[in-house]
Amino acid sequence: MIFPIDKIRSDFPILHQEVYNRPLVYFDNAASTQKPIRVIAAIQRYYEHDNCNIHRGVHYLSIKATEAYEEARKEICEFINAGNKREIIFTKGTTESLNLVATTFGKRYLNPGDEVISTIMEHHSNFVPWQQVCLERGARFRVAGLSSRGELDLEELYGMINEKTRLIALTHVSNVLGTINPVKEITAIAHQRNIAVLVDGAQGVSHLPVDVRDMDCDFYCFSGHKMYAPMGIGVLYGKEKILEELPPYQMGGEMIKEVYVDHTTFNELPFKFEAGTPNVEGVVGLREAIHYLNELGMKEVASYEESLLKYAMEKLSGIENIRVFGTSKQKASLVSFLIGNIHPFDAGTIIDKMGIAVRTGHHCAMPLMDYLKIPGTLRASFAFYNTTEEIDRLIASINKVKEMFK
Amino acid sequence: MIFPIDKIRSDFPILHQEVYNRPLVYFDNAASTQKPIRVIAAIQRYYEHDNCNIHRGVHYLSIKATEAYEEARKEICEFINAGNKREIIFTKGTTESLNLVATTFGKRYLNPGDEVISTIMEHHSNFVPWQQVCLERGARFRVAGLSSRGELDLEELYGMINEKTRLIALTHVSNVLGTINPVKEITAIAHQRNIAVLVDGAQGVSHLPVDVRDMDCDFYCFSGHKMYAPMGIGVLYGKEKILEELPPYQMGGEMIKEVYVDHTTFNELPFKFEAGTPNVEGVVGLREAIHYLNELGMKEVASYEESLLKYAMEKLSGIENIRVFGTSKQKASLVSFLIGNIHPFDAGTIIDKMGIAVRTGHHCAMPLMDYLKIPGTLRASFAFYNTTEEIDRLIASINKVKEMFK
Amino acid sequence: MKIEEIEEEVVNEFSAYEDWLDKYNVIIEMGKSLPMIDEKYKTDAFLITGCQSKVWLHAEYLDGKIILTADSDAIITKGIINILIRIFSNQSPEDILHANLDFIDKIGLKEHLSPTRNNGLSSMVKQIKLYALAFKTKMEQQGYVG
Amino acid sequence: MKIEEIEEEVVNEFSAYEDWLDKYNVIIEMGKSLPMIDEKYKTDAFLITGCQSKVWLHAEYLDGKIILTADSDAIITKGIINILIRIFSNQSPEDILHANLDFIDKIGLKEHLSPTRNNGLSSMVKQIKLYALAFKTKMEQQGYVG
Ligand SMILES: Cc1ncc(COP(=O)(O)O)c(C=O)c1O
Ligand SMILES: Cc1ncc(COP(=O)(O)O)c(C=O)c1O
Repeated sequence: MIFPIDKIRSDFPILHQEVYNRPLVYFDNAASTQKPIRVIAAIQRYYEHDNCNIHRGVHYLSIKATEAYEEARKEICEFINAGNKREIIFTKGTTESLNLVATTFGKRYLNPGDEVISTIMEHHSNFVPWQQVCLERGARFRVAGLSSRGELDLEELYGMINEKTRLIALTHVSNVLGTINPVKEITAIAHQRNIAVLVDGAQGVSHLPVDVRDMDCDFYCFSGHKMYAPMGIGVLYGKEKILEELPPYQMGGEMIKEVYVDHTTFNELPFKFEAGTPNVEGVVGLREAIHYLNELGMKEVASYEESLLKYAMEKLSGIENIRVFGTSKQKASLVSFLIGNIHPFDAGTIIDKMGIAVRTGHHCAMPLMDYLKIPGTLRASFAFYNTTEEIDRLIASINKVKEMFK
Repeated sequence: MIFPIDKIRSDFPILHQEVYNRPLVYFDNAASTQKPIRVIAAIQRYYEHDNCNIHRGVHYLSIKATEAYEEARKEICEFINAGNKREIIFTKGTTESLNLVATTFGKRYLNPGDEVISTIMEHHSNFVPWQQVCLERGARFRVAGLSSRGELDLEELYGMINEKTRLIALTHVSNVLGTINPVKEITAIAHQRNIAVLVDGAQGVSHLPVDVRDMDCDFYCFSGHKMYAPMGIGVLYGKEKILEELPPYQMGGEMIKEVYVDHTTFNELPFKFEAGTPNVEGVVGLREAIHYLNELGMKEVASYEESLLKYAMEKLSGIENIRVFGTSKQKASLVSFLIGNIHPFDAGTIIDKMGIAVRTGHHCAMPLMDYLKIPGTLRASFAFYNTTEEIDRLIASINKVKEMFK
Repeated sequence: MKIEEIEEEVVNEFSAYEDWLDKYNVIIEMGKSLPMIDEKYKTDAFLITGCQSKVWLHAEYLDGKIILTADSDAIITKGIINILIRIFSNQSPEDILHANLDFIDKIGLKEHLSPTRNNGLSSMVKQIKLYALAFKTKMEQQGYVG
Repeated sequence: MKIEEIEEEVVNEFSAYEDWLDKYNVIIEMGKSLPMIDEKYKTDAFLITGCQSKVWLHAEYLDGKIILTADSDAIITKGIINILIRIFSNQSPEDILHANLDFIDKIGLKEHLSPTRNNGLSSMVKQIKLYALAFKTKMEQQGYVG
């Protein structure tokens, strides 16, 4: 099948603009993706026809909004092949999903001397919550390193597992290196020792077909805004059995069953973890984004993005003095690099002036930067609406940077 | 000035529809308000032109989105007359704002034997977080009662204050009774004893001009979706001095300064409390809603809504066997009532079928329902786009209910 | 009568009414005539949670059929319960388990009974199906044992 | 020269360039020619946090004027620092405190220096103003004391 790239690009109004008198090239997709027109239209439709607070209402709009919300939960359940709707918790984003698990898992399971293992390639959002909850509870926070290609050092990781290990928190896909981690294999090994596994799916779910039951992880977290859906909405998938065991996180709203002056009883899953008025708009938008992705086909998306990656890697390797970070065999569609000794801020500023949006800096992964002994990188992260012509423009801009800072 | 109600109604597309073959009357504004077209258009514009992740980016879109976000913070600061931008924290809603304070204030200030005072008229979101944090930390949770009009029993409240009291958490406006609490007076008395005051402004900020510096409270919390802005966005106002003292809440993203393997340092206010990718869309929408409200004028809004309340109270008092809950002299624009012995669910279902959206049930205030010894109420809550003609239709529907359940 | 037949009957009865209020007048009448539950079952043990109104439901097994009785503190709820009892009471666990629920849509009560709502009467339908499953399992086990 | 005069000079210099890349070529040249900071000040104590690149800034008070020196690990940052130093160094605390910052907009560097961004070079402008305030306060106090 030929990927209908022209049609797809026409679905994203934001792409068709000039910045600094040059056509925009948007290569900051790992930070946040753009929204297809049908997602924007779904938000508009929602506010013009159906908007209301949900669940407890008996009137027409409330019922309509509740149905849209719960229907979306069902479709997200199918999208990642979760076991049932009770396993899908709506949050405001990956960071909240991760904090929810770290806090409640910590309260329930982490005692002094226990251990949590993470990796040096984590985004701060899957690193600091575990580091802090371990500090708070007297547990030990351990961090596995990498091989030279930027792959997880599995030997080191497995060597850290012992009878005190309670949980392994790791990312599905590194937002800096692009590395796709063997989460299924790691989960299988962890489960032999009764260790829970949390997968940060922020960079996974938008680029790869995800099947949480096949992966068998206990938790999987992701954000709407990184998968073509609105901001302010995210998902926590958790196995029903373990979610049942965890105490509630935030209090108020639908998560309550009965409130008395001296005590409170809590609602069932998934509501137990959804405090306050939910972001129905966000959920409606997320559902529309999933429809869109399903129509494209996640396999087609993944293979088109892989072709972009291959093209970019080839072109970059043709430029002298480029250092690419992350050359894992299993790699998602992004490239982190440095141009000679030019500071990433210098390079990024000029590339921006050529109309190309790349991200520069530590990418919320300071421990990784320290590990690699670099101040930061330039990162171009691709989505299925990007093209090889755009990559050519990036290559040209890199050459321009080299010339300007000669 | 005559309130330009026709013009205003035309700003809200959702109001112009039929449900069950009858024109919609939307009286569920205390649950969530509708959005003016310019808020919807601002969202659309944002996603079609400016959408991007913010703060750390050096490229054009990221800079544009960051400016919009920080500009909004400034305007919200002005809207409630906060001292400076560092006192404005974006959250996902009132419930999260309240949980943030309960958790971090609890960690920092609540020790065994300490006391927190709340009131029996609180929404669960400002009741359960304090109840639970007190249980967790061995503190005592005390609850002040009401006078017969549904006003706070100030004598009881002040009588509860002692040297162990650390904080008073109370609502600005009751979402069931409409009571406007004398928060300024209560704060003055609490501050004499060095007690912090948190005000739940979910029902305040959309109906009354709010001046947090005049009120002098330490915290003020509210939700965008109840003030004509999108869902999934809320605000926590806190005095800089006390916010500086509190530990961070969620970890990850912009709230971080530096991350090392064994420890982390945190960013300054307000970022210290904003973990994860923020909901820029929500903030942009909230800003637009505030522009809209400023153009209408909050004083004009309040006085128009007061006239609606007066009209509704008069008309209701003309019906036999109506019990109205909440007859405070200072009252926001909503009415909670029961029709004879008819169950609120029965009445609400029929009123809905007549095209009128009212809320039925406990309104997330079960302790108040127990206190009043009722299973729930019907609640009609007004916004400035409602009219006296719509109230006439409500009255007619109540008479119809009485006839059907005779 | 079979479940589908009763369902068809109910759907026909409701099809006579165009306006929602007329429909609800019928439901209210049905609510008034609900065969009440034995007072001793109106306890928390028989309460179905998550409804806007209280619902007590009792089931027993008699000669291969499930007998349902129920009550509520709201009349419309009672009316809807009445319809459910008319359809599901006095049927075999097997038939209840396999019953298709299209009639709910057809008489326009989806808003009360839709499984996507967690606070509706849907909990009651779920509870009826759970009872059916429980009795079926119990009978099969007794079958094995002897 | 007065602050406003230097600002005008800078604005004029930049007005010659239409294209962004030409502008940045000038900034890069300026970055290369920045009078460097004394190595002993390149420590964390003089580091301005929140920037994408590292910035060290040192200020001292001499004959009623503030003397600024600075450095960065990025060249564009150095270029911008150079502009700021040209404008603010060798000026009185008073003048620095009252300086209007419109020139930032005019030369199109708002994206780097806008106070609404918390990660930009804006921290540097803030820091310069803080130094000015500190020196001014100190001088006033010394004035009082003797
Ligand atoms: C791997 C990874 N984890 C977590 C996050 C945090 O996601 P969010 O900011 O949407 O909460 C991100 C993105 O910023 C990420 O790339
Ligand atoms: C008084 C009061 N407090 C708190 C809340 C909770 O607000 P939210 O659900 O937007 O978090 C509400 C509304 O539901 C309310 O009326």
